[in-house]
Amino acid sequence: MARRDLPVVNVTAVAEDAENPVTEAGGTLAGLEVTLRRMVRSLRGKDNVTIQYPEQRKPYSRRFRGVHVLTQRADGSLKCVACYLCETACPAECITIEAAEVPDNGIEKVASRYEIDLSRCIFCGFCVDACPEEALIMSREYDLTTDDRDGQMAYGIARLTERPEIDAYGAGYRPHMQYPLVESYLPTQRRQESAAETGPGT
Amino acid sequence: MPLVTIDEQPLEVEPGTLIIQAADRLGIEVPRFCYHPDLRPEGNCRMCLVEVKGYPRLAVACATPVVDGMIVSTPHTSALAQGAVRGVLEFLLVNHPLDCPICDQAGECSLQDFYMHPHYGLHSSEVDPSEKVRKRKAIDLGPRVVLDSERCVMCSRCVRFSAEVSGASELQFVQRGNHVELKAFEDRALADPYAGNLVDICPVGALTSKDFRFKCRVWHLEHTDSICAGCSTGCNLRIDHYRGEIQRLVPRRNPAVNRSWLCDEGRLSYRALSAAPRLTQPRVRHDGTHDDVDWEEALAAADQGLHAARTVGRPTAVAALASTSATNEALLLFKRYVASTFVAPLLDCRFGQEDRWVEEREDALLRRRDKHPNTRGAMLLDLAETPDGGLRQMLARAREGAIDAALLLYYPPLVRQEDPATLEALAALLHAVPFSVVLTTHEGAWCRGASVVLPVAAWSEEVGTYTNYAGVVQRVGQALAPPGAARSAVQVLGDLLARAGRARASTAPGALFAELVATVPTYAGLAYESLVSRAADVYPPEGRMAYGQEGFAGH
Amino acid sequence: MERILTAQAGHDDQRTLAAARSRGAYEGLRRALDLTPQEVITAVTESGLRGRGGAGFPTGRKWAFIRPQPGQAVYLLCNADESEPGTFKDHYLLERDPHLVLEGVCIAAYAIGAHTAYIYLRGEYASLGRILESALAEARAAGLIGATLLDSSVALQIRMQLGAGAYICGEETGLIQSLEGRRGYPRVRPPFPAVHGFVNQPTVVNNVETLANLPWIMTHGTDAFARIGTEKSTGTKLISVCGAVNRPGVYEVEMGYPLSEFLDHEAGGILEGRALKAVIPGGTSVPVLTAQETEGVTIDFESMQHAGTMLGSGGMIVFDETASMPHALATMADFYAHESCGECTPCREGTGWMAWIIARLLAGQGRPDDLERLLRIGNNIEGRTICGLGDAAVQPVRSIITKFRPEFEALLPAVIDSRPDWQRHEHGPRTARHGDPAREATLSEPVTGPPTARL
Amino acid sequence: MSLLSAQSVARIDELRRTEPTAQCALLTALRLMQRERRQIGVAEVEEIAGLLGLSAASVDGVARFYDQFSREPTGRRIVSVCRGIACYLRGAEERAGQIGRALGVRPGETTADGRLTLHLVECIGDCDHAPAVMLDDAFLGVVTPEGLRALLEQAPTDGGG
Repeated sequence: MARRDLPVVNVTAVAEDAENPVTEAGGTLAGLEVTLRRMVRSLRGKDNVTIQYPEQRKPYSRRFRGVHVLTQRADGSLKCVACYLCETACPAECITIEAAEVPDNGIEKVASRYEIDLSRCIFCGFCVDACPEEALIMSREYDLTTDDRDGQMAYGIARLTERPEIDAYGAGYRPHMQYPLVESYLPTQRRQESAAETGPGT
Repeated sequence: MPLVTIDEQPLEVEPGTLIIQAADRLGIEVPRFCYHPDLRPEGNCRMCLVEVKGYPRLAVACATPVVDGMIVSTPHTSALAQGAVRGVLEFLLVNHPLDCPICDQAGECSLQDFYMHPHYGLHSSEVDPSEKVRKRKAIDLGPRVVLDSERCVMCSRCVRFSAEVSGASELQFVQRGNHVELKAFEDRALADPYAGNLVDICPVGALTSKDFRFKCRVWHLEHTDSICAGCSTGCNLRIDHYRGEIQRLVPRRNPAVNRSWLCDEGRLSYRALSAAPRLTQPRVRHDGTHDDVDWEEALAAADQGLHAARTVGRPTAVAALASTSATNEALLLFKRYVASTFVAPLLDCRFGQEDRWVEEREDALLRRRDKHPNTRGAMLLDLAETPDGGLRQMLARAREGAIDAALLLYYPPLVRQEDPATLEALAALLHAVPFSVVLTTHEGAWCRGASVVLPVAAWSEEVGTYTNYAGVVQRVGQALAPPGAARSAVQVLGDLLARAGRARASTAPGALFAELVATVPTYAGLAYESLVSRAADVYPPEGRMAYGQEGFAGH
Repeated sequence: MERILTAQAGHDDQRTLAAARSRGAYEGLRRALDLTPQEVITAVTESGLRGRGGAGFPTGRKWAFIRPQPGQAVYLLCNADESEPGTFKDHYLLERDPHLVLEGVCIAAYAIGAHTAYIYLRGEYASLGRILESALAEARAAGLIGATLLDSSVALQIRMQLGAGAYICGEETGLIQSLEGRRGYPRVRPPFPAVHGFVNQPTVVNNVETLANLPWIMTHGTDAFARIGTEKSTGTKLISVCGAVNRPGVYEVEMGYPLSEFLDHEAGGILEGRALKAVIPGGTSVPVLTAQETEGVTIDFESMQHAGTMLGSGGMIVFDETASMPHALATMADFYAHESCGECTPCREGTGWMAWIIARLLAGQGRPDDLERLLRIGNNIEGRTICGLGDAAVQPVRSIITKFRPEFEALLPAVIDSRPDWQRHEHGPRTARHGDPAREATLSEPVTGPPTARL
Repeated sequence: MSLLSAQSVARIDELRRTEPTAQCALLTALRLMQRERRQIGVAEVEEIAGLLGLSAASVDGVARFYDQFSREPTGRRIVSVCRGIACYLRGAEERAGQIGRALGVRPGETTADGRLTLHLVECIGDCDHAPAVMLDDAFLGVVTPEGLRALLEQAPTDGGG
C-alpha cells in the first residue's frame, strides 16, 4: 500500500514554530518588500508604468489593424472601383457597396456607396488584403466609441476618406507595407502635395 | 459508327461528330473560345488544339471530325498539346487590359477560368502594360450591349451569331493583325431584337449587358432554372437573383426549344413584375371600397358569394375565366373547382384570341404572337372549347344579366402592354356581375369592381408546368417568395375547393401533375421528375464556359 | 538549256495575239483538247510538275482531288496575287507573255472540268491586269476563249479579279474568301478547297508559273518535261533574284542548277564585288542560308530542303557583307505583323509581339532574354495557326537569330533591368511574397515616437 | 443621287447578276468607289451596301481589311515607295526620305492641297528595280525625286480596277 510510504509531519511542531512573532513580522515585511520598494520609487516620480490616457498615448505597430481608410487618386477622386472583392472576402459581411458608371476615363466604374458597419467589423484585414488597387487600407485609429450603436457605427465614403483622426493616428496595416502606396493617397498627403505644388502664399 | 479514343476513354459517335463534341460527351474539358454548339465552327481561337495520333501537326478539336479509330490526347494528357494551349493563352493575354476589377464578366470569364487552370495558365506576364495595344473601351451599342474592344479575343462568336442566327449582321471586324477590332458600323446602336445573346455567347468581357451592368457580381448570384413566360415558345432560361431580387435572365440551352437563344423581350420580361405595385393582402369590398383582410375572411367571403351564385341553380350563372399565363396545375384546379361547383358555368381561358395566336410565329427565330406561356396547356384542358367563347362572350351575357358571379384568374403580360380593350372589358364585366372574385398579382384600376381580390404569386414565385405552343411540357421554377401575404394560385384554389366541400386536393406539384397526366391524354406517360429540360448546357454556366452536349444545329 | 516559260517572253510584240500565235501560242491547248480531261491530268501527273507558288505540291495530284457531286460547278482560280517579298516572277510572265498564262488557264480548266476560271491579281498589279484584259479580249474576239475553247465544244469563261493590298490573299483559302468579297480570312481545313472551295464548290487554286508550264508540256510531251531538271523536281524554275547582286531580275534555270553558279553567273555576282553574307532562296518565308551553307546547294526542291530551307516562290534575296541582319529582320518582322490577317490567335498576337521585341532590340532597349523570348514565341506560333503565314513569319526570325546571333547580342545593353515595367516602378513590386527580405525587415522594425501618418 | 458614276453602277449591277453571289462583286465595287471617290468613308460604305444588299457593317469590315482602301480621302495622285526587304537592301528608306522632301509631304500623309499622297508600302513585286516606286498603279522602278516630279506633271493613267 503506497499510503505507508507517505512522510509523516508533526503538525503541532509546525504550529508552534509559526507562532513565533519575529518570524511572522519578518515574513510579512519580506512579502511587502517589492511593494514597498515600488511605492517609494513611484512616490519619488521614478519609473511610471501607467500613462495619462487619453491625454497620453502609446504608439501602436505600423501594422495595427484599426479603422479603415479609403484612399484617393491625386485628383481627389476615390481610388475604389467597386470590384466587390473586399465585400466578398469579408467574413463579418459588414461591407456594403453600390457601383455606378462614370464617363469613361479609362476606369468607368466607381463606388457610389461604400459602407463598413464597424459595429460588425472584426478588423481581420481580409478586405485590405483583397483590394487589388490599394483603395482600402487600415489606419491605426482604435478608440472607436459612440453613443449611438445604430447610426454612427456605419461609416460611409465621406467618413472613410476625409477623416481628421487619420492624420493623428497614421496609416495601419496593408499588404506590401515595405513599399510606399502607388498612386494612392490619404487626404492629408494630397493636401500637402497640392500645397507643395502651388507653393506657399497661394 | 466511328469509334474515337480521347485520353484513353473510348466513345462511339455518329459520323461527322467533331472531336470537341465527343470530348464534351465524355466530360473531358477541352478549352475553347470560338466554338459554340449552335454556331458554325471557325477554328480561329486555337485553344482547343489536341494531339491526334498520326497527324503531322496539332488539330483543332472544334473543326476536326472524328474518323474511326482516331486516338486523341487533350492538354490533360499530351504535353505537346498542353504546351500549345499554354502558348495560345499567353498570346491572348499579350494585349489584354487585365481590368477584371471593373469587368462584369469577372467570375464567369473563360480567360479567367483558363488562366487559373494549372494546365493552361498561371504563367507570369512578360509584357509591360505600356507595351500593350490599346483599343477603345466602354462603347455604347444601344440599349442592350456595351462593347469593350480591348477585352475582345476575336473569337467571332458574335459576328457569326449576327450573320447566321439573327441575320442582323451588325458586327464585323475591322483592321488587321493585332489591331483587329470588333465594330458595329459607326458604333450604331444594335437594332437586333436578339442582341442580348451576343452578351451571353461572348466568352470574355468584350460584350457586356447594359441591363445588368455593374448591378452585382456574378459570384453573388443564386440560380433558378425556369421557363420564359414571355410568349408561347417557352424558352428555357435561368433566373439569376440576389437578395430577393431578379438581377438578370439568361437562356439555358435546349436544342428542342430555343437552342441557346433568348429574345431581348423575354430577357427583360422580369422588369414587368416590378412595373406596377403588387397586391400583398387579400381584399374584400365593403360598401364600395376595398379593405385589406386576412385570408380566412377573404376566402370565406369568396366562398359565400360564389355559394350564393351556385344555389341560384340557373344554368350559366357563373363566368369563370383563367389566364393562359397560369400553370397547368393552377388551371387544373381552376377547372375542377368551377366544373365541380357550378352547373353549366361559362368556363374559358380566352381574354383575347390566344387560341388563334398560339399558332402564329412572330419572327423566324423564336418569338410567337401569343404572349402567354401556357395557352396550349389551357387548350389541352379544354378551356377554349366553345367557339367565340371567352371574355367578350361573358361580358355580353353579363350585360344581359345572365351572370350572377364571376371568378377570374388574371396575370398581366410580361412582355408588351396589355391591350386596353381587354382591361376595359374586364372592368365592365366586374361591374356587370353582382359578385366577383379575382385572383391576380398586381394592383390595377380594372379590378376595383371586384367583390373579393385574392393576391397570388406571379411568375418566378411559384412552381408548376407550362406547355409550349408545340406541346412540350416544361417545369417552371420558383426563385423568389410571393410578396406579403400573396399565395400561389394553386394553394388559393385548393382552399376554395376545400371550402366548397370538395376533398382538399393535394397542392404538391408532383401530385397535381400526376392528376394532370391522368386527365389529359396527350400527357400520357409523362412524369414530373423527368420534365427537367434536357438542356444540360447553360450559358453562362456556373463558373464555367458554355459546353455543348448536342452537335451544331445547322439551319 | 531548254526554255519552257521564257522562250517567247523576250519578244516585245509577244503580248499581241497574232505574234504570240505565230510563235505557237494555244498549240498546247489544241493538243490538250485532243485528249480527254483525264488524259491531261495523267500527263501532268507523269510530267512531275510541282506547284511553283511555294509549297511545291504535285499539280496533277491536286487536280485529281476534284470529284464534283452532281449539280456542282468546278472552279479554277489562277493565283496571281504574287506578294511574297522578293518575288516578281509572275510579274514578268504577266507583263511579257499574257497569252502563255491564259493558255495555261485554259488547259487546267479543261482538265478539271471548270467552266469558269478566275485570275486573281494583287491590287498592285492593276497595270498588268490591263495587259491581261486586252490579251483576253483579243483571245475572246478570236473565238479562242469563251463559248468554245478553240473549235472544241468546251466553254470557258475567264474572269479577272483585282485584290486590294493584302498578302494573305495569296494563301489559297484567303484568296477564295477575298474572291467571295470577304475579309481575306483563311479557312480552317478540312474541308479542303477541292471539296468546299469558292462559293462552296470544288475548286483548284494554281499559281501563274505552274499554269504557264502546261502549254509546253502539252506540246513537247510529258517525257520531254520530265527529262528536264532532277528526278523529283522536274522542269525549270523562274528565279527572281534581287538585293545585293549586280544583275537583279528574273531568270529561268533548269531544276538542279547550282546556286553559287547562279549567283556568280546569272545574277552577275555580288554588288560592288563585296562578299556574300546570306541568301534567302525562296522569298522571306523560308529560312536564310549563310554564305557557307550555299556551297553545293542546287536550285531544286530536294537540295534546298536538304540545306534546311525551301525553294519556295523562287524569290531569291541576296545579302552582302555590309547588310545588318537585325535591321533586315526587323523589316521582315514588320511585314508579317502588318500582313497577319488577325484571324487566329498565335499569328495575330505573335507576329506583332515579335516585331515589337525586335524593334525594342534595335532601339537598344532589349532585355537579356529577348532572343530566347523571340525563339519561344516562334515555337508557339509555328504549326498552331490556321494557315501558313504563321509558320512563314517564324522562319526568318528563327533562322536569322540562330545563324547571326552575335549581331543581335551586340544590340543588348550591357547592364539592363529586365523586370516588367510595373516592377521597375520606383515604388517597387505590388506583389511581395512572404520571405521577401524587404518585407521581413519591416516586420522587425522598432516602433517608436508619437503616432504620425507614416506611409 | 449616287456617289458613283453611272458606268460604275452599271458595272456593279452586271457583276451582281453574273457573279455566283452578290458579295462576290464587293471587292470590285470597293475598288471603283475608291478610285472615283478616293476614299471609303461612311457614305461610300452605305452606298455600296445598298447596291449589293449587304449590311453596312460587313462592307466596312471588308473595306478596312485591305490596304488600298482608305477611310480618309487620298490625294489625286498616289506615290508608293516600296519598303520591302529587297528595296530596303537598296536604300528604300533614304529614297523615301528624298522623295518626301522633294514633294513636301511625309510618308503616309497627303499634301494640303490634296494633290498627292505618299505611301510607304510592303513589297510591290518590282524588286529588280529596287528601290521601287509606284505612281498610282504604274511601276516607275528606280526614279529620282526630280524624275518623279516631272512625271507628276503628266496626266494620271487609268487607275485600274
